[in-house]
Amino acid sequence: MPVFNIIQAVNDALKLEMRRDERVVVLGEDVGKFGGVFRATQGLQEEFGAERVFDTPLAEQGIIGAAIGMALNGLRPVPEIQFADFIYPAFDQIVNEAAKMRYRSGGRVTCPMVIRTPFGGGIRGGHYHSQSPEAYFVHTPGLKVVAPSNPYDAKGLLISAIRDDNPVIFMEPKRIYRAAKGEVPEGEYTVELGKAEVVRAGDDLTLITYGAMVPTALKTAETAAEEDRLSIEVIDLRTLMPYDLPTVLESVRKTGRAVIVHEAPRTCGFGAELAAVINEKAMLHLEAPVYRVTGFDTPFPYTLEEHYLPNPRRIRRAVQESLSF
Amino acid sequence: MPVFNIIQAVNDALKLEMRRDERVVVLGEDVGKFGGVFRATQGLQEEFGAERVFDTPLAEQGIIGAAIGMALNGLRPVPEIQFADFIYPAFDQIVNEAAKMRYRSGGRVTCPMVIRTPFGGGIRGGHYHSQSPEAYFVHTPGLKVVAPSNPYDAKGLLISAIRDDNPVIFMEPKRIYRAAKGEVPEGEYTVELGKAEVVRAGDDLTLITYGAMVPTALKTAETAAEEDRLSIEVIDLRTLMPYDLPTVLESVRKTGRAVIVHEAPRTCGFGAELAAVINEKAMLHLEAPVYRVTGFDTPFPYTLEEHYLPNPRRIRRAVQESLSF
Amino acid sequence: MSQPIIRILEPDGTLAEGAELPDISPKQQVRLFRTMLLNRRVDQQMIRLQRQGRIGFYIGSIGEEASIVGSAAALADSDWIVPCYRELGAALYRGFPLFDLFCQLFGNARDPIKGRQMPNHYAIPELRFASISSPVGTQIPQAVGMAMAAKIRKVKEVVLAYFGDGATSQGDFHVGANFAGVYRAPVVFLCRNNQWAISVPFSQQTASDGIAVKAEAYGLEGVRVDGNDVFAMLDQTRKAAEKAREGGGATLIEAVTYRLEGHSTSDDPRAYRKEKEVAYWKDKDPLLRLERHLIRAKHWTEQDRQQLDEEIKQQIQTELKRAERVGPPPLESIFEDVFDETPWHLREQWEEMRQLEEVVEEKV
Amino acid sequence: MSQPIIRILEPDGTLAEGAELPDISPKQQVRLFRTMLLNRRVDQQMIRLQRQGRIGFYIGSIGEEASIVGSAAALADSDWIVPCYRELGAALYRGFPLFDLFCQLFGNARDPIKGRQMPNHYAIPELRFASISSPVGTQIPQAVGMAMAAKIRKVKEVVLAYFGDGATSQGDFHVGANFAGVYRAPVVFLCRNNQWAISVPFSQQTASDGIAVKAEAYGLEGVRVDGNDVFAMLDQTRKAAEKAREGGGATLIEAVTYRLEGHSTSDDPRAYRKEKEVAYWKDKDPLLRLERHLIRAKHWTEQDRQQLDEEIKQQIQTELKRAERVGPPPLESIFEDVFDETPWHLREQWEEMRQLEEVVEEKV
Ligand SMILES: Cc1ncc(C[n+]2csc(CCOP(=O)(O)OP(=O)(O)O)c2C)c(N)n1
Ligand SMILES: Cc1ncc(C[n+]2csc(CCOP(=O)(O)OP(=O)(O)O)c2C)c(N)n1
Ligand SMILES: [Mg+2]
Ligand SMILES: [Mg+2]
Repeated sequence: MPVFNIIQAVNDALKLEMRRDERVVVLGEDVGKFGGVFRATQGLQEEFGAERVFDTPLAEQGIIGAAIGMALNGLRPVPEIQFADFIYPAFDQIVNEAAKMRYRSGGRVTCPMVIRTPFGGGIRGGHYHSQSPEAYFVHTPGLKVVAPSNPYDAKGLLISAIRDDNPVIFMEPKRIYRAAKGEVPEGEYTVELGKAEVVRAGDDLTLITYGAMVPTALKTAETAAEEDRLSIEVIDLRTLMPYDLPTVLESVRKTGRAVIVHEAPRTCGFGAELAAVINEKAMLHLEAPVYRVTGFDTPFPYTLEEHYLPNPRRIRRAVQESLSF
Repeated sequence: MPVFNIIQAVNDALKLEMRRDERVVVLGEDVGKFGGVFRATQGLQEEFGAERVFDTPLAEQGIIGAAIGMALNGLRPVPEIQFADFIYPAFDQIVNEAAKMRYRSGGRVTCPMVIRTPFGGGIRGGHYHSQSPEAYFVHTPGLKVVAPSNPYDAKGLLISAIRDDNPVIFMEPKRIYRAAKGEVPEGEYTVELGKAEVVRAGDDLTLITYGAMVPTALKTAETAAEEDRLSIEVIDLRTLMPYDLPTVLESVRKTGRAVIVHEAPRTCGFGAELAAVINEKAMLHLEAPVYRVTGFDTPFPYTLEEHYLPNPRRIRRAVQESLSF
Repeated sequence: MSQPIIRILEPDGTLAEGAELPDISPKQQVRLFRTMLLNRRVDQQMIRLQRQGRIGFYIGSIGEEASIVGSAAALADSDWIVPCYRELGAALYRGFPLFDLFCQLFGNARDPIKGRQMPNHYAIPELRFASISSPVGTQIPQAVGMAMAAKIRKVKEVVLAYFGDGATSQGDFHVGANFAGVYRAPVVFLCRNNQWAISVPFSQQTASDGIAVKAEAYGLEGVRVDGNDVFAMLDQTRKAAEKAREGGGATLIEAVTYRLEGHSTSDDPRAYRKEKEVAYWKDKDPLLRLERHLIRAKHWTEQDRQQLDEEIKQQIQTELKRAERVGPPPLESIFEDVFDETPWHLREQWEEMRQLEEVVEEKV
Repeated sequence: MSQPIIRILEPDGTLAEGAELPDISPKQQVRLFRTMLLNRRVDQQMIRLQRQGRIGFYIGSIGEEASIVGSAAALADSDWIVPCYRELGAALYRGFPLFDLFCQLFGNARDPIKGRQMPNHYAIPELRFASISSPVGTQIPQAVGMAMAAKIRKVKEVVLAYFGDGATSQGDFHVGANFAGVYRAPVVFLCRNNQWAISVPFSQQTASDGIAVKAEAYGLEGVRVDGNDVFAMLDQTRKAAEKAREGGGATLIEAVTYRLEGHSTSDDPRAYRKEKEVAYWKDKDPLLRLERHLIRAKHWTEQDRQQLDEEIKQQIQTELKRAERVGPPPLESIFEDVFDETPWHLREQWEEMRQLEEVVEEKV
């Protein structure tokens, strides 16, 4: 099996789906001839032509507005927003239009599209090349939200997202775009949306995370095992909406302890929902409060980003608090 | 003391602050000669002239973008967004610009402004005249978020917001714009931002809410007292960011039970944060999980809105669940 | 500087000098009038209904019928209509059943969109009439995307996008028009410049000299048309649609017209505009103008008119009766259509509600 | 159709026919050149620094100096400059200290914005130079609002807003320009049309014939200027600024220029454009053009140039050394300036971090 990084996996998924389904088109800033500032669409214009893979003017609200129209008229657009930090000019088109199209039309009009966008920090991108806006979209009924953490899932989830009949926000963990490498089967395969994966089994505590924080959580679990003989289970959610509650509850009921890790600011982040639901549904199994290790409630800093981002040290501290509660 | 409804209280606050501080200007769609579609700015243009109270072209991103510029150049703009449902075209200006201006400039540039907008359902407004987007803003570092529930607070909080040096999202509960009447002192007074109010004392359970759900929560508490001799404490948060954690914790530690009520969809709503924090900080005092009675995770419906919105019956059921846990 | 206003019929129904009628049969001409009158009568009747509290809200197009019906009549049935919220006339021209309309206004169980949206926000995909949204301007880039899709799919569909003068101030208008120019999308932009955006007059909306001049900013053609002249609207929209269909790109049509009534039933225009202005435009009523022409041309008589009035009255009464009898949508419908399949959290929320259902039912 | 390009100096430094120099002293002319050369040298040196990994990122303006310095020189010190991210020349013209710049690029403890943003995103309120943001176009309506505020406060400030050709595609450009027209705001829009938006050529950005023609859509005046001609930029910006100051409203200036280097240090332009095109524009280098004029006019000599090169080199070295020595900002600074006062939840989060601090410190 070839070893791909996440960029290559995304690129492969796009190629395969474009070959399989001529309704799939790719648009966005610099995605055409240049192949995207992260090269995720490299080679697509050569293979599929400028009618199906094209650059757009610099206007996110135009990219998404036009993509919605394409979805309404027989295509399956896969627009790219160059950085998740730049998705907000399209926020109205996403939350008021794409998300509500099916519902507001009584189910008679659908809007199948996948908005690809790199998210998260760790690349010295400061305020505007580091954000993790997933909670905005999870809070918006009508959108699916996906966030892979490795090449295998990135390819399988993107193929599923493109075949899905709902608008999907596909958030790519840019910090590990190239760092995360792994074997990726050739040809088509899908990873089901809405299913989490237990990426490490354990009995003492459950770490719940997604995206670029998965390797960080795993590293923490490993050192905790070596240094303190702790048995930590790590769940990679993979899909944030709809998220895989059964897998989360099963694990937490087993371990009795949960720590949630994400890069986004804490207040009203996705971790808040997970903590609230776990407490609602598994309170009697909890031996400690559900803790959150997250980005701070500040804009994303530049120089000190490594202190802003959750790191093994901060996660370990939360684990300790939970265990010593 | 005169008896005002919320519209009149807001109007009074704007008048007083405009008299007191010539830097205060009001702008928005239909706010000038017409006095606003809800009449909240009625009479302002007559008194202060079209230079300080003016209609704008139909462009929320322009209204907020221009208001930010005004704040950067010596004014204290109070833009109105006609319905909170229409705030999204300005989302980028609000979350990427206004919210981050102070931080990104090392504290050297500030952006004092108050974005007034009516929010919430109950007026048969369907998808686009009923939304409660507060969680988007609470999740965005750098914004204060205020949501009064009565005329006295509306006036005092709006005056505080206008005098505050941070960008404030001031969310007005339009369902009770006219229905909520109360005595409002003449002349200036302030209600401090960040302070909740215990609007009904009780020992058995704490209802935590804000905006138009406060009267609903109170009604529930009253009937629960009459019918079941239940003693329910009701907290009106008034400010959502920064919110008044001490008041919340004190109450929950006392009652051991909490139910959160809001109109916005449940998943990643503000109730998720409250539930998460209460569990983090008061777990050992909890005799039951923190329950949430909220709008459903769907777009806001038209015909069936009274079933979508939390009502005393639904709140009572959650109270029962908590008590019988 | 501002462009001349293209006109074919004078207010008195005579041919404007140098102008000639577009290629349209007497039967077609009558169909235009019948649709416009139906549009007018439905609006008037629904405004009454709202006053009686039988529907919650209504937004009509009295005074703007020619700009809407005339442009819609220029399309092939395979072309798309992407409306704002005031284009009932275009839907009626395509045969939107009054029963469906009324059920939507009541938001009842037979409402094709399941009572989900406010009155006037229907969606008629079977007539290639897009889903109506409230946010002003959002449909514009979507219409362009639909046109881009037609081009990519190599089908010769044209997309007609309606919006108001206020909508041209939105970012969505700008990005939509710019995309249309860059991709030579087969779209026709139809701006109903009815002079007002609720209480904001056109002079406060933009400093440009009309709307049509904005076309050049996008490399598009812009034309200014008398929006109360149904033939001029038909003719110019046909030219724009054919140009688009043949790959000539988009046109921005400014229909100069006027909103004779309030913005909606929630509005009282006397608070912000002069009766004189309204009276001036009443004289330019598009229905009068067309009917004068039809009578002069002997395609139409007083009698035909009385018959038609009666017919429409009956039709409205009958369909209204049927629609008003229908009950509300089932509670479970709240949880449908958020996604193609209902995920666990919505099924759970429905369960919560179902348990209260019987109690709740009586409240409906 | 497209507008003529206004030029005063030909590429060879001679006066364009029929043109005359703006009113500007020899001393001033030399100041323009000194600023442009400083801008060029800083850019070149910082690009090297980035390649050496001493700074994380850099975005320069090589080839566009005349459009930036010439326009900035047209303002009074009391006027506002609202930049995009490529207008270092405007800041240097106003006396932005290299030490502050370098500290910002390092994001160190002496960085005036506390290491909060990426390189090139400084804020210099004391020089009336606005805070720089990454999102393209957001500064445009803000600049208009600043100009509206000046008008409301009855101070005669003018606001100069910079942006690129790509930014004109954003909704923010549209709403900003439209507001400027409606309120006759004292703002000057300066679009550096450098032909590229990263890899997207101007021909794909819009179908309009240049940028200046977009002005009419907003009732504004639009002019097209040779952006590599510092005198033409100075002259046209002066005219626009004075017009704005006197209540004549806004002007959209299109500076026709070219981005000679990559978009930023993250970009490799060879992937999307031809060397021939770059070479064509290298011949039009704005610094050569101005220097040829200065020498011909006897305001400047080869010697002066050697001296200046040496001077700048020293200055950059000295300030760079000083700046590079400074350590990172204190951890606590992460939690400052979110609000005027730090609320409980941020104090709590700082506490969390403080407890780990000493461990963390070594990692810095
Ligand atoms: C984004 C947004 N902002 C505000 C509103 C409230 N609103 C509804 S219609 C309208 C005026 C629209 O004017 P115009 O575009 O000229 O269309 P017209 O109603 O005159 O046909 C406004 C401000 C809205 N629906 N959407
Ligand atoms: C809203 C937004 N979208 C995308 C980007 C990524 N980006 C940064 S600069 C740039 C191109 C800008 O081109 P132009 O406006 O012509 O300015 P130039 O860089 O050529 O001076 C893009 C796409 C961004 N910063 N902001
Ligand atoms: Mg209008
Ligand atoms: Mg450019």
